[in-house]
Amino acid sequence: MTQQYAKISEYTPAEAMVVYAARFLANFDGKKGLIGTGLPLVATQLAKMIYSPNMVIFVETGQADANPKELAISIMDSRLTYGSSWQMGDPEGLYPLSRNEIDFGFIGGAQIDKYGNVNSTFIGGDYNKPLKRLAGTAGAVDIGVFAKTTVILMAHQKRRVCEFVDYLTTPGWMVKKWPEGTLVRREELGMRGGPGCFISSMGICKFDEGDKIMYLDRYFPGITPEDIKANTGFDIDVSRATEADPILVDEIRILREEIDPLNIYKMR
Amino acid sequence: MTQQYAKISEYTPAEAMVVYAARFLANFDGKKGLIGTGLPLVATQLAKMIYSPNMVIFVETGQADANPKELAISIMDSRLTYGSSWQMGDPEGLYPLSRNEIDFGFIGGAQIDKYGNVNSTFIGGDYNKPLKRLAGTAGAVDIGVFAKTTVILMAHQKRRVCEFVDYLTTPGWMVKKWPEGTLVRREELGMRGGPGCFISSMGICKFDEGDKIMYLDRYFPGITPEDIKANTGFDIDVSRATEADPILVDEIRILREEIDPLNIYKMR
Amino acid sequence: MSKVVSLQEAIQEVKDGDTLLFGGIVEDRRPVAAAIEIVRQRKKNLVLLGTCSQSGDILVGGGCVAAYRGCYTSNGAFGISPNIKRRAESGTIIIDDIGHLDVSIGLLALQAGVPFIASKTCIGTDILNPAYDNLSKVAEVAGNKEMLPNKKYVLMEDPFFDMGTVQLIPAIKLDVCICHVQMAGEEGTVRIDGSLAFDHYGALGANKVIVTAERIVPESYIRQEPNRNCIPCTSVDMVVEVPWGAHPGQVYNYYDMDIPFLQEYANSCSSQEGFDKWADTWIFGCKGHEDYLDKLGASRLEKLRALPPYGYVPRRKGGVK
Amino acid sequence: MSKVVSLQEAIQEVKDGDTLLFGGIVEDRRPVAAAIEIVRQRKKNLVLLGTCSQSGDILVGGGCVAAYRGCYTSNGAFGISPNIKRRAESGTIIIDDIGHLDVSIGLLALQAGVPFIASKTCIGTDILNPAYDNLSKVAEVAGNKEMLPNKKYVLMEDPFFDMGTVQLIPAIKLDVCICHVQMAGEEGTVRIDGSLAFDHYGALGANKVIVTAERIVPESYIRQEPNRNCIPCTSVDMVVEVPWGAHPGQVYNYYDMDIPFLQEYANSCSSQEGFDKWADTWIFGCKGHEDYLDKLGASRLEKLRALPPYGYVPRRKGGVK
Repeated sequence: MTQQYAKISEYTPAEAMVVYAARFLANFDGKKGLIGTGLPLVATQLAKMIYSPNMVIFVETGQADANPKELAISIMDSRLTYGSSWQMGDPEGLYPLSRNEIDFGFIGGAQIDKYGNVNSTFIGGDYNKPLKRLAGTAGAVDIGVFAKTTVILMAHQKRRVCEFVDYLTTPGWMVKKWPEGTLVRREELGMRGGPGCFISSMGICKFDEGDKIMYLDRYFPGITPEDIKANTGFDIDVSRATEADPILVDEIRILREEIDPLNIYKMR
Repeated sequence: MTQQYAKISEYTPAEAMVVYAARFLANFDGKKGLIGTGLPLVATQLAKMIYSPNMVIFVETGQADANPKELAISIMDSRLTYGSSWQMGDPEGLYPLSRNEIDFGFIGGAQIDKYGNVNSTFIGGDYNKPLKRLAGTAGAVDIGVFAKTTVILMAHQKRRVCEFVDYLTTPGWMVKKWPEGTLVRREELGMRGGPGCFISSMGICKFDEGDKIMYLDRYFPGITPEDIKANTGFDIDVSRATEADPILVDEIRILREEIDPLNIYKMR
Repeated sequence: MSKVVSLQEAIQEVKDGDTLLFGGIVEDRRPVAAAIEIVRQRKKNLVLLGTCSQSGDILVGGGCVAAYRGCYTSNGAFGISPNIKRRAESGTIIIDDIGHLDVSIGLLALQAGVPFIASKTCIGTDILNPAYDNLSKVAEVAGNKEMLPNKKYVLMEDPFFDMGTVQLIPAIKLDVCICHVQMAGEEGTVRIDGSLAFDHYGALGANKVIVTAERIVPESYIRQEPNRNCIPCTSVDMVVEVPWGAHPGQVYNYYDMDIPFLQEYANSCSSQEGFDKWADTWIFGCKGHEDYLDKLGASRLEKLRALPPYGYVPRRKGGVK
Repeated sequence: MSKVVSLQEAIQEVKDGDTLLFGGIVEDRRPVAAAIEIVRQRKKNLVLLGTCSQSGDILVGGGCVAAYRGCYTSNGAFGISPNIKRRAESGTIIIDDIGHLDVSIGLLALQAGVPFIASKTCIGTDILNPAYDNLSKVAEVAGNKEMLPNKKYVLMEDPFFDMGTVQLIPAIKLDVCICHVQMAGEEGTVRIDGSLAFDHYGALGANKVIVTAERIVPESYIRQEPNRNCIPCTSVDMVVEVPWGAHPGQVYNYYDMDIPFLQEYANSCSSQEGFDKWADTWIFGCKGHEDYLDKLGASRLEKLRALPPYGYVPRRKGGVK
């Protein structure tokens, strides 16, 4: 790869999000990740190719150390089987989480709140008659409970990055203690892990060590902290933010030509 | 097979026990049985050959519908794998029991009491310093708990067929309710099944419909009910007993020539 | 003993109100032909377990499903499953969301013959929210009430390893499990390639198991390697040969997805009229599965055939474009 | 990344006081060569889990085992495992009996990462007798106390299906799992033929996993059929090539039992002196496994080689007589 930077007009926000996510995964080279469906599959495929070749990929439909030669279309795509060490089913794909073996989980979602709780179940209206019904938990609840850290990928929009999720699918730092539903810190329920990083279409957010509230860590080239404030549903702290290193021409080229040549994931 | 009878001197008590057991298994043609280690394997092999060809054999090391071409030496013998429908491990071999799929379990043991409880753990002395340490539960406890009926095979000796077992490994009709250890009928603990038949080296015992106490149903040719009373550790009811049909020359021939030509099970 | 029957005969054994699990997941190894036959036979009030993606969504569109308990209502890259989405948003289907490990552990309990298993699976989340607990509504519509537990979950302190509060997860019981697989012996022994999804749990514990297979082979052949088999014949009640039985989804080593068909389904079914029109063409407009295949056409199917050793159609070697 | 090491190196990772599960069962696919190396390295105070048959009994005879928790102390047709029998009858080993489903379910909990599972497994039996509960004694000798649960079991009423009193069975945790298998890739992917025993559960949950294999093959080769593999490389720490590593037991598709050797072991080991003499010949009298094989002799081993397609030596075609 050459170090030539791409112009902002040469890629889409979705592509930026995926490229920065792939870069972030360099932190997990040699580590074990459980990868959720959607854009996380794309970013992982890109990362494995250029930034973290020794990342060990688990998928919730039961592949261990998956090495897909080409991008999977979904979470049970045949492409995930060929070249893997072991192919069982969904339960065996998830047990590495409950056995506390998974270093990082990587998920998408429809809504994230300032505590890093993620919603992929429904938005608006009532549970029994939602405005917008979503995919449901899939492995997102399990990743959020058991992975040592969780990376979240989602478009940055005001209604998506909010004060508190409409439905708490994936537990973040402040969760609900039942039967009352009292908000408590996750440690209080004996849960380890927690969200480490939220990579959006505008920047990278992390969570304060103390109060566990989301803050802006990096904003992407062409985006200002003010843009992000305007597109966030709560008063996000942007005081610690710096600009992210620009995207490389080669990153976009590989993403378009090698990873998703058919634009299956509609990133462009 | 011809209907020619064998003389009593032409077979051993162990062979008689196995032949009568094989005949009894004719009741389970087309049914699902979980077969324990030792002589039950031998009787099952004989039964499958002549009396119940459609018996479906499960083994606790994970074979479904096993069709061994020759007698297995133990419960995980390679001979059980070849020709079976499915080969997994011990857990999968036992789950058909806990799923309540098994029509009959077939076990040996070292001691049986008048309620059909079986001991295969230790005899005499103390649990922590027994006179005689045995094999432990293997699947015998699981068969006794979950099979719809249990068939037990054991040499008939006074110390083996007793008032109450030294250690209750396989639950019969009167079992222990914990934490106190009170003797209760098995139904009281929500357990189905129970011992159906005890085939010994001298005769066949069943359990009274009412009080669930063992009584003599058949005595083998050459054995009298009095012999059996003398070799039983409690006052067994022999009033309902009749003599069993004699053993056939062909049964012994097949057992010796086809089933265990090398006398691995030391039946002769 | 041969268990081979026709698809029509097999599906006649599915009763109104049954709790039902389909094998496979998303658009992989889904028993789509079986789902289409269920709609064709106009079954009612089914309780769908596990996930609602390709095959399940057809049932929902066809009006066969009264309730759904599971963890995933999406057709993957092709969007939220359109029929259940529409029914959910109009409040005309009962949904009881549980987690993916919940489904796994519930079916594990079924397979192992145990009543419940403890885990921290959904601690802290709205899965445990009593306000969203629709289990009793699901039980109301189920034909066989014994299939559903008395409670959705119970919280207790772990007495063994000081793990704090854990959730007791009850077994997921099934009247019927329908799996589509690569190969079955005529007595019912099943061999699966690729992800087993939940098939190897569900089929072992369901009261009735229907297997549709790309190929039915002599039982003696499939028994040459018992270690390679995934469901024992002793757990299977009926076997049906249904080539391309998961179309438009994929079947590892046999064929890849029919992407235009999946996209057309996603686009058509955002309205009930759209689904009904789709159904007129692909369900009621076909006498049976052979008709469906002829309508698709042999040349279209040939392009989907998987390439060894990959088990799918590599993008750079023709096929889906 | 290659995980291939020597047998000596691998066994050095077993620590005194470890809780240990051997793969295989009775005399089939037991890691006997590994057990012999453990005795040779004079490990102490091990806690043996699961069963104590061929490989476990050698450890007991060699003085390596302080406690045993499991369901089977027999060498099958060759009689009660002689060393543990003698130690039990002299009160010099701690035994905590549990059931076969208890072991299965305890290891299932380990594999699934859950703390406990409910079942009626041992209801009514002396397995639940508090007077025979030796769990705390086992925990006393274990090096890593966290491997053992606080209690042997808990009784409670089933809240979900009205099954009455059920027994909560805690996970069986393992410091080490040692499996002997037919084939492993150099990165640790394992393929097993014949019964998986508990290997596929134990190896997935143990803190340290050592695999001895008849053959180590290129990882790329064993990955050509992921559905045929039984333990993923991600769960394996060390791989050792040990041909005939389960002798005198059998390995499906590789070799059958060495019956005279098994009978000789059974006869020799009724006394400690007898075991010590046996150990002088077969453990301390050999520098390592290759020496052991040479002492057995190639022609003896050749007679044990399994015949395709059966996977064993049929009695009527030569071999064991």
